[in-house]
Amino acid sequence: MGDVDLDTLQRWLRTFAASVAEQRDALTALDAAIGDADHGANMHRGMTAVVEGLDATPASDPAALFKQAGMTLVKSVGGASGPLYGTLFLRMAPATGGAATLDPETFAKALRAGLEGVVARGKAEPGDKTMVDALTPALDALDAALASGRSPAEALRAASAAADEGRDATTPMVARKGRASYLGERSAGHQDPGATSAALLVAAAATAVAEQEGA
Amino acid sequence: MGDVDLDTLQRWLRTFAASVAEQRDALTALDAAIGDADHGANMHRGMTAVVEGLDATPASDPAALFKQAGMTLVKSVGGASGPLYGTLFLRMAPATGGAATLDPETFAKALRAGLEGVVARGKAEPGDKTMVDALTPALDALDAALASGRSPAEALRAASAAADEGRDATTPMVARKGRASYLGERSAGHQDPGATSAALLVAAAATAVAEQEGA
Amino acid sequence: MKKLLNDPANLVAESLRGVARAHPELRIDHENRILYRADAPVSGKVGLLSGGGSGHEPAHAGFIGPGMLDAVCAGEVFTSPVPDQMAEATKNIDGGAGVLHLVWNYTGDVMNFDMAAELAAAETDTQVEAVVMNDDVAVEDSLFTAGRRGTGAAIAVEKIVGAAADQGRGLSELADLARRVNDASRSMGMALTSCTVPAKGSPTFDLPDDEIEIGIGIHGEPGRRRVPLASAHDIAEMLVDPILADRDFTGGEGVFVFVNGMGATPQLELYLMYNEIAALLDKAGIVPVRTLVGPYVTSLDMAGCLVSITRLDDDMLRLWDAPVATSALRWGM
Amino acid sequence: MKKLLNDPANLVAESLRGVARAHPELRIDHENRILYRADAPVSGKVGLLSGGGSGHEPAHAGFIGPGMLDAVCAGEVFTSPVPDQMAEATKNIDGGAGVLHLVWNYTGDVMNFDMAAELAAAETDTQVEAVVMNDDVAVEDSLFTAGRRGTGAAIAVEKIVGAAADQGRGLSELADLARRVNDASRSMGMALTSCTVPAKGSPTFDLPDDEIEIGIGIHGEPGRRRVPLASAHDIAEMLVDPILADRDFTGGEGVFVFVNGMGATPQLELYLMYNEIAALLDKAGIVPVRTLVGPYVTSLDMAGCLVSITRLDDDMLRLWDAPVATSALRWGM
Ligand SMILES: Nc1ncnc2c1ncn2[C@@H]1O[C@H](COP(=O)(O)OP(=O)(O)O)[C@@H](O)[C@H]1O
Ligand SMILES: Nc1ncnc2c1ncn2[C@@H]1O[C@H](COP(=O)(O)OP(=O)(O)O)[C@@H](O)[C@H]1O
Ligand SMILES: [Mg+2]
Ligand SMILES: [Mg+2]
Ligand SMILES: [Mg+2]
Ligand SMILES: [Mg+2]
Repeated sequence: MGDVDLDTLQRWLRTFAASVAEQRDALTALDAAIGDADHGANMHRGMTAVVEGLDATPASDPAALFKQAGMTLVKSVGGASGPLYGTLFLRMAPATGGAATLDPETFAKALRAGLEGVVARGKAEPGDKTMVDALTPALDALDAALASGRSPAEALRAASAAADEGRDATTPMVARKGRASYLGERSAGHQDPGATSAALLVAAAATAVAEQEGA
Repeated sequence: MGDVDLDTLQRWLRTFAASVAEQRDALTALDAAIGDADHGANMHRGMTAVVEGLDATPASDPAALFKQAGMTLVKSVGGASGPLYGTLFLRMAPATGGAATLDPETFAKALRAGLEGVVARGKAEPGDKTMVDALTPALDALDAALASGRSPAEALRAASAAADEGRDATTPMVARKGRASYLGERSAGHQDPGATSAALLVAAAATAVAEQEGA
Repeated sequence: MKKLLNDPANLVAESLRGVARAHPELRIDHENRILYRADAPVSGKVGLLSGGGSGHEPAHAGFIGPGMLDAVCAGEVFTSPVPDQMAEATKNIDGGAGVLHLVWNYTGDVMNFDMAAELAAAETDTQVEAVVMNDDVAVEDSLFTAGRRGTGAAIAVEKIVGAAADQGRGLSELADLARRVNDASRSMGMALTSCTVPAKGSPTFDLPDDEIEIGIGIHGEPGRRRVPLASAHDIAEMLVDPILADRDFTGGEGVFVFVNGMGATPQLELYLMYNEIAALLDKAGIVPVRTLVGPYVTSLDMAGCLVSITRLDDDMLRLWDAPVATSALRWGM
Repeated sequence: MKKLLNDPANLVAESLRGVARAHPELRIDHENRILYRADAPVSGKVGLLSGGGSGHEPAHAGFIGPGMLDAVCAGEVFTSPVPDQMAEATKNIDGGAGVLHLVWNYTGDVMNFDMAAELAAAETDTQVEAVVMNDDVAVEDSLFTAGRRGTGAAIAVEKIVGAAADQGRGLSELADLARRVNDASRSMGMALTSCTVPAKGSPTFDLPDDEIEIGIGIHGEPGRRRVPLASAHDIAEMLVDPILADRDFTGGEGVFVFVNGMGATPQLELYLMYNEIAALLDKAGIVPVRTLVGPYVTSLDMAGCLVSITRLDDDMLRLWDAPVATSALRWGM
């Protein structure tokens, strides 16, 4: 049960980019219902730029990779998701401590720092019907699984399942943050687009790490 | 076989107003196809005003009646049909020679003067796909029927049939006057709205005069 | 039909009430539906009168004010106003130097303005001249029809002649100038969708989702032909090519380009269209020196655009730049 | 979807090219999508920066110029611009007196402007203040949400603060003024139809022919509630009542009333709406002293309107009347 290596982290981002591309219209459709119909386009624009960045200038270590991804997202997305996803990665960078590969606990700690960045930036609490509602249970599950000795791949699979549950749990919620909050009670009954893309992010990590373990 | 009296002429206008009200949407639909979708509203506005004028200040003789109707149409309709229908009635007024009732030939002569006014104002020739294409055959038929000794009611029935035929004949025509001319060849295949309202005008005369004869 | 209105029959009257409340710089005769600049008649100045059907806002009332029109007659939606209105307005804007009627070439408008001129001649000694604006190249065999429609050129004519009137030029000189600006202008429009006339309550024409109308006018009438939906680049060609084929626009001081929104088309798209149009003009060696992009001569809620190009001589260019103060066009004061 | 465009992905970029061609009085940084008044930075003057997603034209670029904004950052359609753009613009409009960010209150805009201010603070010694505009009364429990949206009040804030900046007032005084104008403003909007975001290609929401959305924002998002289609009179009440319930608008120098078209609604209807609105204000003893009616803060091709009311004190009124020269608002120069 080794460290998560740079290649895997890059594959994480590429996998995320691919699922965003695939789910682009679905994400936009979710945002049309309770927002302004751009979440798919936003995430797709951002992750396309991130992948282009990876192709052009491969990062030298995880911190550089996260910083590059975060800066690219901040620079290219805009809207709410740009600063939030951007901050998530920007905050992960220092949390790696400059390591060349990330042991599972460090990876989880970095993700947690990222989530804290999202919360600091967006002030959302669990239950506000945002990406935080997918990320929080995911990172809790990750920590718990690692603590109970599961492999990184297993732990991330648990995290991904928790993210999916968290995402699904946003449906009945009344939004209190972001654009959906303007709808008041009418926001209930719709799945949150940001929680949906966040679940894709966790799923992509599970896939990438499983590939490394499998290899 | 008496003269057409003032009452009958008033009934003519009221009958015309009633059929315009009934056919309003149909006239507008015809105008939508090759024009700007207002002919029904235009004619309805005008004839409503004419009837209100009759109610408020009944005319003293046919000339006054026609003048009042013509002025009201010019004042209240606008567009192409306002000046044209207005001119038709305005030109009928002097052609009555101030008579208190109109013998059939004078009525026909007045209508002919009206048509000449329409042509002088609008410069349309037969075949241009306008109201002239209903009015010209109608007045020719009227003259011919009167010349062959038919009663005013019979003659106007013939005129009305000819107006209907003239109206129908506008369908294949390519418009060369009015708004429909902008469509070029695309105007073919649609019945002209003004020819349609003009046929209603002639039909209303036939009805009103038949009522007088029947009475 | 979804519109902000009470009874379609009162739309124009109620809207004019709103204009009156919002624009104290106008004087409005509600009975006759005439809008005047508040200080009309301007003594010694030729009075400029235009007007037409409603539904083209900000045309026509948006062009009343110093440096442009003195009065406008408002008709029903898409229906020319009537001679009485025009004659009354003519009387009230005659500052002693006569009145120029700037008439958009539509059968109804021309006939009603003709009758108004006859009325004015019979009732007053106001000198009246009329210039008919007919810039629309979509009407091809214009000699055997009602002629070309007046569309976008009116902006250039009314602005330029308005400035010249302010300078104190005389009636026949202004009429001449109006004719020259009109002659120097050509326009062509297209629709993505039909408009809905409130009194009718449904779209004037049906247009499938993958087709557009080329060569439309400004009254929701169908165009000259229907073609498949195309890119902005191709649509720009369909509009600009016939304009350039019809007249030489090189030389002089360059051209004024007007990209008019038909009502429902966002400015984002209009500027993108202007980018395509300007590229085509570049290629043809034509130099845009003044531009106007926006919804100025609308056709209710129609989506689409109309391109109008005017070749400017130095007099016209100076007059275009002269101060104007209307609700739709305003600079220099 | 029927729109005048080539590839939706290039819409904003291509439209900015058109803006550049049409407006030589602007300087455009196409790479960063920043529009500047050509003479920025104005030495000694506080620089005013705003911006937001595209699709609201003429907002925001239509408000750049003497007497109003110094620069605007353009985002993708309905998507806030990014911090780099804002930081770059901030640097380039600092005439030595600092820069005021006028931020429309949306989560994305606020966060991006926050990050821009952090960037600017890290990279330059430009003094930056930010004021968030949040006038939309449709958001009721604004303390427990993202807060009220910035909608129509921006026009009053940007115009008034723009004039004050021209007078040479300082950064914190201007920030204060901006907050006061914002506090003095309330808005409420409604939609007859959804808009269509080009990248999505179909309407953001479905609205049956006999229903309307009340309490919408300017991004095509659905509103607070859906009600049956109503008369202009009743709709005016649905918009004005919550505005008046939220704040006292009597006294002072009277109010500025802004009737904004959402994009596809003809001005004929907007003026009719204003007639209804003004009647309601009359009844409430509120006196409109300035009005603006037209499509200024649009939501692409959405049909509907937004009403915004600002209570003016004498300073604000004088500043509103001061000269301004932008493509969308222009008077006095
Ligand atoms: N304050 C916030 N904190 C955390 N997440 C947020 C916040 N505001 C919005 N979001 C997330 O952002 C998503 C919307 O992103 P996007 O549509 O790209 O941006 P915008 O709302 O600016 O159009 C929402 O579904 C939600 O999950
Ligand atoms: N020059 C003309 N001469 C005779 N009739 C004409 C002429 N131009 C138009 N018309 C008639 O007017 C009708 C249209 O009237 P209407 O729709 O009320 O006016 P507008 O075309 O101004 O909207 C046409 O159908 C045609 O019959
Ligand atoms: Mg969104
Ligand atoms: Mg018509
Ligand atoms: Mg008409
Ligand atoms: Mg957005």
